[in-house]
Amino acid sequence: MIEFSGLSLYDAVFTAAAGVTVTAALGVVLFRNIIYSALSLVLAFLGVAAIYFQLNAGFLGVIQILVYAGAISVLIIFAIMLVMNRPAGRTNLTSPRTREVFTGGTITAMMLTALIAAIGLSDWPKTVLLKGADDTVGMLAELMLGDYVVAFEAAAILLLVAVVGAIILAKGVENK
Amino acid sequence: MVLDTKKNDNLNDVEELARNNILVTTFEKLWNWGRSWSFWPLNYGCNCCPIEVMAAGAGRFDQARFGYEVVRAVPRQADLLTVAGPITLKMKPAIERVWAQMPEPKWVIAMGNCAISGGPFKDGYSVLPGVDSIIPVDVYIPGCPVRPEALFHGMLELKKKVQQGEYRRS
Amino acid sequence: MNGQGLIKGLGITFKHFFQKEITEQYPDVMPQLAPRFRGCLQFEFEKCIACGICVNSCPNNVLSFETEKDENSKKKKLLSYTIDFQHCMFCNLCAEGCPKQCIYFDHNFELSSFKREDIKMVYLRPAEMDMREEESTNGQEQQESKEQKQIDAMQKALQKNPGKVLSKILEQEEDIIILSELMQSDEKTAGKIAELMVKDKEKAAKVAAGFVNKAKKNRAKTETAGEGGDAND
Amino acid sequence: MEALFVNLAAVLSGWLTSLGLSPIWADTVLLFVKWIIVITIITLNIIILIWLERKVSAFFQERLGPNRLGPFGIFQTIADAIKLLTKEDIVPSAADKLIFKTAPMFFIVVAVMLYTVIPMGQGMEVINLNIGLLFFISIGSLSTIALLMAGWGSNNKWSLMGAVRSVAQMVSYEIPLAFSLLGVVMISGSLNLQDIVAAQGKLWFIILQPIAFITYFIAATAELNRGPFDMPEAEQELTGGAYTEYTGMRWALFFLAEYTNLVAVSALMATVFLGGWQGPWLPSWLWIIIKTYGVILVFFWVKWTFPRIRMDHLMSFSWKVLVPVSLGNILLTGAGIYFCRWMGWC
Repeated sequence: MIEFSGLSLYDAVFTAAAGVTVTAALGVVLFRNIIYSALSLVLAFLGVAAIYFQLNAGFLGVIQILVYAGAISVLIIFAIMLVMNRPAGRTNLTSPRTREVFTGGTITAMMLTALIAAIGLSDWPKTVLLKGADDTVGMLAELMLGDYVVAFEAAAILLLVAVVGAIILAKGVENK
Repeated sequence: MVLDTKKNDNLNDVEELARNNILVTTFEKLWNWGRSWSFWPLNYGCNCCPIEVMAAGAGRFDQARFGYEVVRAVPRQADLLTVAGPITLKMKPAIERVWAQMPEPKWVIAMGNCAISGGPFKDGYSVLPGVDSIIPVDVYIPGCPVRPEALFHGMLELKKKVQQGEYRRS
Repeated sequence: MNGQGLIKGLGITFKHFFQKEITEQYPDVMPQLAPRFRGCLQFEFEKCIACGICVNSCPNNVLSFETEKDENSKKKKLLSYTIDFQHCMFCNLCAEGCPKQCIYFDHNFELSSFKREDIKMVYLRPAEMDMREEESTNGQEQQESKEQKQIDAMQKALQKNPGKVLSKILEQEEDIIILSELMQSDEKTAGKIAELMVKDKEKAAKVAAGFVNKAKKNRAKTETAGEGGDAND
Repeated sequence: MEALFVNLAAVLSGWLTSLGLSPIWADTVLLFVKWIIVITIITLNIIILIWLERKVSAFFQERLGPNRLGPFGIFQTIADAIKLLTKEDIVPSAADKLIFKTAPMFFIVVAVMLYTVIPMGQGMEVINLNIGLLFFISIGSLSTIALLMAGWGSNNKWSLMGAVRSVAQMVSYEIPLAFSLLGVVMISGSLNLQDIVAAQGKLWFIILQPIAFITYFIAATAELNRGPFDMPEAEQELTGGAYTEYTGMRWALFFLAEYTNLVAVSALMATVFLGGWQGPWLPSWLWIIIKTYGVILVFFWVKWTFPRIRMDHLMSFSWKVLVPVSLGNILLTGAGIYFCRWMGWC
């Protein structure tokens, strides 16, 4: 790895990616057109993926693009398009009432506090993990399919159950 | 740049300027060259002329030799509207709309006598006397139906016209 | 088995990929048109007798003409003839009805024009026609010149539309094609047949039949010779 | 010849450092130079490719194809490009202008990004990512969003219908696409494309993984929206699909991006299944070009042979045939690898 000092290229790239992410995230909330919100969600995902790439977590970044930007947001846009029956310009919340602002604000504040506490109280490694950084996929595979295989399979079964449940909800059960 | 001082008309001066402007005319020539070699047609028709249009695209006659084979189903991407059939009052708005949807520069070929004048149906109460009563036509190809070669002849005539830059821009 | 048809289809396109192209190169090579192909409608002003059959037989009112009554000979005089080609549907009724064969279809199909007015064809009375009528004096001469004129006209007609003219003396279409090909290559034969057709039709038919037979024999000979040559190879 | 481009890059890099640039900046500049070269090659390549497709399709139908402009009509595409550049640029008044204008750019950017990881020869790639294959798949999945943007932004029923179709098709075919590549990854034990090429030194993966090759080919055809799976722009039903409202250069960008995708997918196919840049006698970068063009010709062959199939058949084919087959292929490969290890062959 190359040592950086001052405002290096590394910082510049991080600033750009973080800026895009934050701006897009703000766009998700503030756009009045829900399609614009969904598309800026894609942009936010891509920004997060860029940050992952910069942290040498390439696998995570690629999965972020593949699953979130490529599949989930597409499904979100798809669902919006299929069910939207009024002009797109007034689909998002325009003037939330006081109660909603209060509820939302409280939840956000609680989440933010928890997050800051978690970040502050954790014992982070001070240096970037450089050894074996080229084989992040292998390390991840060993962890997921070795130490945490039960949790991994449980998550897979959970997803399967969800899929079956969705099919039953959509298609209904035939009584014989 | 030499301007004809005898002409006092401003419009003429502008035209003269445009004619003497080397850069613009050269680009114009290049553009006309490109345009004339790639008419992407949008075909309209009823029965017999379209069969010949299909034959023109198929193996024996092969429209692709001139590069005109990219038949678009979308007016937005077409350059040439081939009207091959009588225009009835019911189809008139459709033709007008398709013509309006095509991007400039655009051309129209009236193919076959029905499209030119209504042909044998000219006395019909619902048949218009030719396409040129609703949209401007660049090339008329008489025939009933038009041979594929005659269609090519019309397209090549249109090519000459475009290469000389003698076409309208609305 | 599933997928067999797909492979078969791929095989077919693969086969066609290497076959010879069937495309006709139109502007460079003109297409081979059938003898009776109807291209552009042609009119010969000098032969028209202004009988009006063509105008009456046209279903689309394509044709129209103007006449004037001649003071001296009390004959109808054709002043102009108009073919409004944009309504024509190439049915050939006018050419079939014409007793003088002065209206006929030629093989020209490149008719496209930039203006709609250009499609209409107007034939005006040529000035020489009036002058020639005044010149004609002597009966005998007139008779001879008339005959010569007829022969000339027949020759012209034979050149322009051989199939139609020859159908008067020959019955089978095959023979007509053979004879017209023969005449295109040999002007002398064409002249002879035209002369005979004006003077004596029966004789013309016989001579024509003779020519056709001869041509057929020649063809058969060359064919057998060709086959023999192949066998020798 | 072999190391021509690698040496060129080294010379450029050396020159840049001699100018006083720090190595990281020199690398960045070099990266941009590589990008520009890749984009130029792509554009030129596609001009030839479009001409080639017109010519090849003509030969399949016993026609001649373009033959008037230049030798064998080679300048035909240039005339088309000039025309498309000078066409009027229409943005429909009812369209969502921002999305309408962004969609083609997004599409082409995504398509060009695919070339980041493809090894174009020995040591010739823009970035040697250790997860190259996964990167390729994930970036490829982004083009769906561009189509969706085009379809929705046009505010046209055909466009929206085409976009909906393309999304349904691309989302379903991404699964067999990724699964069929997994077999290769299991054998080579790496997601790095250079490693995968190196693993094919003795035997190409098309021989070890024939089922994966076929499923990948079918899924890739569907991903590329090419015939017989060109449902998203089915001209007879949807006039132009998602591109209906696009004119001139915007439409040309879509067209360009589709061909860019085609070349990228073919190059990946050559890399993963056909031994990549390996080959005797010729330099490596020539081998990858030859192999890519071979795959592209097969794509052309398939497109000009088969008629378009129905949308519901397409979807059921993906979910009921391709996904189980590719999953079975993974199982088979795993069993094969275990068997191989048990026998002590590898």
